[in-house]
Amino acid sequence: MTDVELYHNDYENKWCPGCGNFGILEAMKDALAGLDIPPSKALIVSGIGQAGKTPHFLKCNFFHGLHGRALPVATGAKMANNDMTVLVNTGDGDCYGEGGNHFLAAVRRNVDITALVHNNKVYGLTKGQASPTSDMGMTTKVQGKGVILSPFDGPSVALSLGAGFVARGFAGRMDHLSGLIQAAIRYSGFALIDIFQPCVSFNRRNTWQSYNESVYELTEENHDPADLDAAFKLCRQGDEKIPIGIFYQKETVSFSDRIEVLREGPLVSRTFAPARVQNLLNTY
Amino acid sequence: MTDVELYHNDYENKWCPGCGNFGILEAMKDALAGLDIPPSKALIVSGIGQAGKTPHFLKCNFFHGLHGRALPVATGAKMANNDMTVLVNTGDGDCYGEGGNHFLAAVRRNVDITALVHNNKVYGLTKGQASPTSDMGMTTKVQGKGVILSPFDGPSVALSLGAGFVARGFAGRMDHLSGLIQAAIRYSGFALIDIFQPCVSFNRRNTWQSYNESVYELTEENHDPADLDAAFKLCRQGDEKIPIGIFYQKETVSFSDRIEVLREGPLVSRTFAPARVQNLLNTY
Amino acid sequence: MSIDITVTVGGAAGQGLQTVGDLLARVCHRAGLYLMAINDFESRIRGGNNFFQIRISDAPVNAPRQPVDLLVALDRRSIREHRPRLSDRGLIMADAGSSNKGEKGEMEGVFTLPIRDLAKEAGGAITANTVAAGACLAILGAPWDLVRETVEDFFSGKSRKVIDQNIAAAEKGHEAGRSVKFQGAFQWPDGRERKGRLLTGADAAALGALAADCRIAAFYPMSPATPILVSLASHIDRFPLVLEQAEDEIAAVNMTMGAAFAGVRAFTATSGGGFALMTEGLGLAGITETPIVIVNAQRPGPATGLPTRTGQADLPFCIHSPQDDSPRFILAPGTVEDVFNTMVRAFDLAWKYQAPAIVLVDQYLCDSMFIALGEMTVPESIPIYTITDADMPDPSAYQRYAFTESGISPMALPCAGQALVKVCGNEHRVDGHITEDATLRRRMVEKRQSKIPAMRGEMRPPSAHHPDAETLLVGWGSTIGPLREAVDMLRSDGMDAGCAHFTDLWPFPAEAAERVLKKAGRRIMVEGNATAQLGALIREQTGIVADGTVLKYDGRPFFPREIADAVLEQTR
Amino acid sequence: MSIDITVTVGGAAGQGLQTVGDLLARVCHRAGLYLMAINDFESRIRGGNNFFQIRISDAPVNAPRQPVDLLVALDRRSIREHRPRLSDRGLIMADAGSSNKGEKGEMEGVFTLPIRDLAKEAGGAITANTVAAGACLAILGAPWDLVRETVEDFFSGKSRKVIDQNIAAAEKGHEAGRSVKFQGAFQWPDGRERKGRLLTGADAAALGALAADCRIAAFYPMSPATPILVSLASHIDRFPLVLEQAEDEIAAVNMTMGAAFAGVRAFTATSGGGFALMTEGLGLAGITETPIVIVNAQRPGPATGLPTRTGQADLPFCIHSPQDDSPRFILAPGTVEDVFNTMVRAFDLAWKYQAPAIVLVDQYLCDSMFIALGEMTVPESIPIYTITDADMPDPSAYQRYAFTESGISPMALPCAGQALVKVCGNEHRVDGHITEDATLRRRMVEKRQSKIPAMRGEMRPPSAHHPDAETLLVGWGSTIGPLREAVDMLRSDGMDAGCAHFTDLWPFPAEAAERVLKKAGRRIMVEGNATAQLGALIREQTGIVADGTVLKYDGRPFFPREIADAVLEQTR
Ligand SMILES: Cc1ncc(C[n+]2csc(CCOP(=O)(O)OP(=O)(O)O)c2C)c(N)n1
Ligand SMILES: Cc1ncc(C[n+]2csc(CCOP(=O)(O)OP(=O)(O)O)c2C)c(N)n1
Ligand code: SF4
Ligand code: SF4
Ligand SMILES: [Mg+2]
Ligand SMILES: [Mg+2]
Repeated sequence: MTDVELYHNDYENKWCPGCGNFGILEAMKDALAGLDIPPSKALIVSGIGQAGKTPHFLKCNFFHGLHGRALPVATGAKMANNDMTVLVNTGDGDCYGEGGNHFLAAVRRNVDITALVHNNKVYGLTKGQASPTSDMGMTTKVQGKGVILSPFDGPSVALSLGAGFVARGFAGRMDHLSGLIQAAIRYSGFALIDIFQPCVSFNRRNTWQSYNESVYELTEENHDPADLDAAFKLCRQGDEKIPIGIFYQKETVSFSDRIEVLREGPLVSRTFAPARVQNLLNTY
Repeated sequence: MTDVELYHNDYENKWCPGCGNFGILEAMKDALAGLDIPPSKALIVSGIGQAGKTPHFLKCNFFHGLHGRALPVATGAKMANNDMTVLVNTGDGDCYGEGGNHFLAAVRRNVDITALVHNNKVYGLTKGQASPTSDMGMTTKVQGKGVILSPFDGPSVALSLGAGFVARGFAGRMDHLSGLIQAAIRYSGFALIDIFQPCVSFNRRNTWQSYNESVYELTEENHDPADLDAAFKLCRQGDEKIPIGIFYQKETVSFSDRIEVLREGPLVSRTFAPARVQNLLNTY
Repeated sequence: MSIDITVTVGGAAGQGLQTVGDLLARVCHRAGLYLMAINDFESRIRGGNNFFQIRISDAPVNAPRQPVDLLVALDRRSIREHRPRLSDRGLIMADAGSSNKGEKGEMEGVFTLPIRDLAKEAGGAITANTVAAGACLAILGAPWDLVRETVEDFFSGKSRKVIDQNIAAAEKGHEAGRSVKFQGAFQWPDGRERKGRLLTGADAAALGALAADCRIAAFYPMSPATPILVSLASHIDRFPLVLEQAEDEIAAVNMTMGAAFAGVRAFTATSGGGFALMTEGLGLAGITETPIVIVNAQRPGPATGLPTRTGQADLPFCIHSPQDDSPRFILAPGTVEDVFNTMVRAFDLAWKYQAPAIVLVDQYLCDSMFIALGEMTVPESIPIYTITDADMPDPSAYQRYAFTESGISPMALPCAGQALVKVCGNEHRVDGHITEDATLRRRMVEKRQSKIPAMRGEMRPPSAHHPDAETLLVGWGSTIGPLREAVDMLRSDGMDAGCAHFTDLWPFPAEAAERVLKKAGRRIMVEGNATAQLGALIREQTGIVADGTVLKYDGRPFFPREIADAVLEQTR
Repeated sequence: MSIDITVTVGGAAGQGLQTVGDLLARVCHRAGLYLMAINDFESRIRGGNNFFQIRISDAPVNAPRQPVDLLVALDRRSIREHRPRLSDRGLIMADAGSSNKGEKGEMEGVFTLPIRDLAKEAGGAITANTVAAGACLAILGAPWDLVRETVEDFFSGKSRKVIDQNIAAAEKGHEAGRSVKFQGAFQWPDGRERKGRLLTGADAAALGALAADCRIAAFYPMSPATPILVSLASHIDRFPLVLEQAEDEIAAVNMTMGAAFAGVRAFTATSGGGFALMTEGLGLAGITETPIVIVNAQRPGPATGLPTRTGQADLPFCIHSPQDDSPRFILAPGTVEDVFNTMVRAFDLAWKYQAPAIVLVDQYLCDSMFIALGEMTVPESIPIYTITDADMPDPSAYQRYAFTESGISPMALPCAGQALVKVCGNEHRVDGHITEDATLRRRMVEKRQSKIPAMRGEMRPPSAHHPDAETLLVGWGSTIGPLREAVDMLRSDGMDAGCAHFTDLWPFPAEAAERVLKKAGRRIMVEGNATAQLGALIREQTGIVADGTVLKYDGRPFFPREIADAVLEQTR
């Protein structure tokens, strides 16, 4: 096991004190250390938002791109070099709002990526507008009358798209979350972890307290992750009891494994064969 | 009942002979006639693709916009004038591919729109590339090795988003489809009808014959449209038996009905009150 | 101008700088003073270092100054950041609570007050910013009853308890502040006659939209455009108005188009990256001739760039996107009055010519507070540019894209009568159906382009300050305040300087521009971008090559002195 | 040039025009003739009216001609559409089967052959196009064995039965065609020495990408870019190549960026509306200095416009999008050779300068077939512009955005060693972390801009044909063939004409342009857009104002004669 300190970065952290993101950050470090993936072997791709800033706060290779577009960047990078461990840090707005279309495609494409959705049910970085996961009725400075759209639930949608690894975490259960992240990284294919993350600055509904009171961990006794119908039902449970853990897992063949040419090694390591191009050109 | 002939348009139809779209077109006319909605009272919004051309081929008000963007245009139009009956013609690529993010939002927003997804499981107008709904393994000129993404199922995703009206139709059952369209128009809220539509030019898998052999109509006996779990299961049935009909229906409050100011009448009919603006200005 | 004081309030995000700033500005406004204030903040919610800087005067001021006369430091870092800018008469006031930490010598010459302690006494640490505001105002010499009134007013939406706590906090601050001797303190006017209106550019844009009878705004949050929507949202109860947060900017612009097509004035607001996503829709508005208004609130790019800072670097992008040519208006107002009036004009022009209108503002303009002295005219009525069945000989023969001399086809609304309205983003026939015909295509392009001469005719010439000067500074958009003050500085330095400022940028008023620019012996472009974008446009459109440039692209607003100095240096 | 025949094959979509066209072109190529062929089709899959038009010659031809010498009409509408263009020696050949319907007099002078009946005899109605090709070739005088060989070759991927049926069909057509007397028939060369390579612009772009060692192409289908991907897909088995259809264009450009960041040469291809959606990503490539290549295959817009037609109206859009300034290359090749070589250069320049490169082609260039006689150079090796740990004194101190004299920072790859690669679309420090600092921002903008002089140094001057001429036609991109032929026509009409053609457009090679353009007495812009976009750019960059314009924006390609006539008219 790698020393967690190896992931320490001295770039100033810019999150609010008390933010749920700190729990996610620590869980990530713990998970990478636990799996013995040193900083130089992991690539973290992120979008824009508080969640998107995550890779600045741990030591790693990163590509911090556009709002909503982390998944396609990660997909391209993984296509180019499928030896890399690729993680994505994205917000609920980033992933399910601006980036909704890429989320749909990422699940279907089943690229071997671990997607961590920092779900604070609000647009944090832009000062508290509603996000796709905001509760109905939540008021904000622009949603003065309260949110009237029904909330987006990432796990349900992923399941409906045939996802092979769907989990929910909570920023307040670091060890549990680290376990989920490790399972997700080990999973070959697209792995979604939707993580409840309190935003102490803008979300007065979904708080540390409310989550601490309502989350419970899934165990072998209370849930079978091979049962799709049960997984759907977990998503639909109300706010009183919130299950965390792996909702659903099945074996799938990942994107890379479905592409013959990638089985011979990562594209980035292949060599250029000018004669082959010349021969092809000569057929014209 | 209005005369179906009223919807006849003499603009040249540009679909291939034998295309499933003709069935959808006739069902639309029949449904509008059946509900006594004359051409001047309906607005049809469409995207780009063969499906997107639909409003040119019947008499109506229409806005034929960009690839993937029919739903937001329809939403804006309905916000401006919620007295209009608004229908959307969109393709599987248009709605679930380029426009995927708008599809997600439209379901959540629950605007009172009827969305007809002409699902031919292929990109028709651009000559036969795979679409989000294409079967795995289907080969095309660019998917030479066959499709490797798992197919998108509109009804499942809509259900996972909490949709209130989810149906599947088949272009070869005109009367049945007309009934679905009528129910969808009558429904107050976002109504999805995913319509299997044979593409005789580019799809050799999902043919008239295969559908004719496998579709069966849902009835009171074999399905309860109030049962969400059952609805999910209908989506997951294999290709041997394909249910058509209303998968799921529940009462919801539509977008317009959730907005106080719209209850006083459509925005387009309100009057300008300069004094009110002046008063407000004077508070600065 | 006998009063010209700059007060900077610095602190971390989350310390309530905005409240301090608002209180200072409102007190000054209520007293009948003039002011302008900028907001400088990082892209984070807590921590870091932000500041609010207000310039107070007894004469109109429309630009920030760099030297700080009074620094109110809510944290230690603000002392480090701003001390170098302190003026000769400058004073630093900080919280006594923070005086024990920090580098050696850092607190030298800093006057401390027990702000946090006073706040706790008043009703809680949360009122520290009100204590600071009270103290700051006392240091400036503001009378207590004026401060009290303003605080009462400012918190009037809150509970009585909150109001009283804040009044107590302000009072404690005011009492403590009175003991501080500050050379810049001045005699406050008694009259309480407010000069003009106090508002931000974002407020002005929101009010302008309402004055234009806008009823739908579809948007996706993005700095620095969001404050426009926040301002608009605060008025939602008084108007037939729907504000919808879209799933992304693509949806926002397409919703706006749907709304306009159905007959309601609608707009969207965004910033560069969001505007990029809207460009395909902009083209759709172009070919379908749908009257939409887009506010592009500029910030430095490309990509995420500096999300909370200012810049003026989207001009050619707005002119030339998306693919192919299509007419549009581009207007870049300079003052808050201009923002308001330009919004009204933008809607009017869009609907009159059935073409999209883009209003270019920026973070500096949106987030700064100004006193508006000029006219902000609410139209008495909104011209109706659409037709109904009654206006048609035969509604069933209605053709949305009928050829006319002006290029403008009579626009009817869907479901408003018997006329069917058919709109299409493919090239189309006069009836709105798709065409592939070469001749018709040519004619439709020409129809759309034929609106341009009349559109250009609507464009106002650049406004000038000392138009006959030998050296002409040339700018656009939000820089008008700094430009004019720089000109005044240069003139008092003995230079024959003037400036020309463009609000109306497209269709470019080439002749008017040429007339104004040709007169000068030397033209210097002053722009908030790295490549002198307006300079390039002027050369393209008139052949005139600028003789120099003063360019700023660090995300901060222009200060008049720095413009004047750069000009002096270039012309020495 | 003793042979110069234009054959037009017209019919409905779905009648197999493409096959007829391919067969005609291949037979000519195999015979050692020169040719060029355009494809004109509607945005539909069945019905309507399309045509394929091939110009055959014994000397190189690089532009289409308007007069038709032989019209092969697979449907009646083609007779109506194309008869007006028939040359003096022109002949119309149609299917006897269709001769009984249609307007009176329509079949006058039309030679009919029982095409469909012959097809049925040969093996099925589906071979009607092969019958037509055989007949057409016989009418032109092509020997049967040449036709047979070609048909055999063309269908070689199919079953023996299909091959034989088509040979039978071609033979029946050929037999029937031999009875037709056509004034334009000519003696076919015996040599069978192929002149150059036969390929479309789309083929050339795909091959160029492979020659540049491109290993990933992410795309979303859009005419006229799709054929590039189709062509590439047909070679997928021979190369380490992944082709991925993205969910939309935004994903496509971001995938491309991810791939390039991870060290693989990657590109995407799209058309205007798709490019609009990519512009935010283009800015991200700019600020992150990620080497991506984007092919923008132009078609008339805005919005959906004319989806299957041609135009050249995206130049300023590509230069100026998205928000703010950032360096990029823009290259618009004119010939198929140029397309191939430009793709190789675009990748090389993108990686060398760590900046995006845009290749501008159009429907005419992508969908037309040409004979490439010029060099198409496959590089012997691909320069390595990235570094590894071994190149660094201390990999753990690696900084992606280190300041250097050239503005180009050494680029390492993620997960390739100990060096951590940190990339960010916010303004950043040298180590890739976000910064909000004003000075650093300024320096980073200047770092990126500082690459431009060297980038401009890579730009090639416009190529000229009769560079010393009094009247210079000026164009860019795909018009080079028509331009040069128009010059030849004008010169034989007695005018001292020449032309200058730009492939390299950005950073604009202003000095070289000025040198070439200044020499002429009169400059006439010839462009496929409504506003003379290159003309405006030239004025902006050099001050030179064009003296006239020949603009075409109906979606159809330029014909040399129409250019020459327009020039003659303007200069009379
Ligand atoms: C194209 C674009 N649109 C909008 C924005 C502004 N923006 C930045 S972050 C953000 C939302 C952040 O919400 P979320 O993804 O939930 O992240 P959080 O800050 O809550 O972690 C928005 C709208 C942007 N940067 N780019
Ligand atoms: C932004 C953009 N990207 C791509 C296209 C090209 N395009 C037109 S239609 C289409 C797909 C059509 O497929 P679908 O929506 O399934 O409709 P169908 O033709 O099958 O009915 C595409 C990719 C476009 N017009 N605009
Ligand atoms: S605003 Fe909310 S999500 Fe963002 S850092 Fe602060 S607490 Fe966390
Ligand atoms: S291509 Fe397919 S979907 Fe399109 S019109 Fe033809 S049959 Fe119908
Ligand atoms: Mg969030
Ligand atoms: Mg389809």
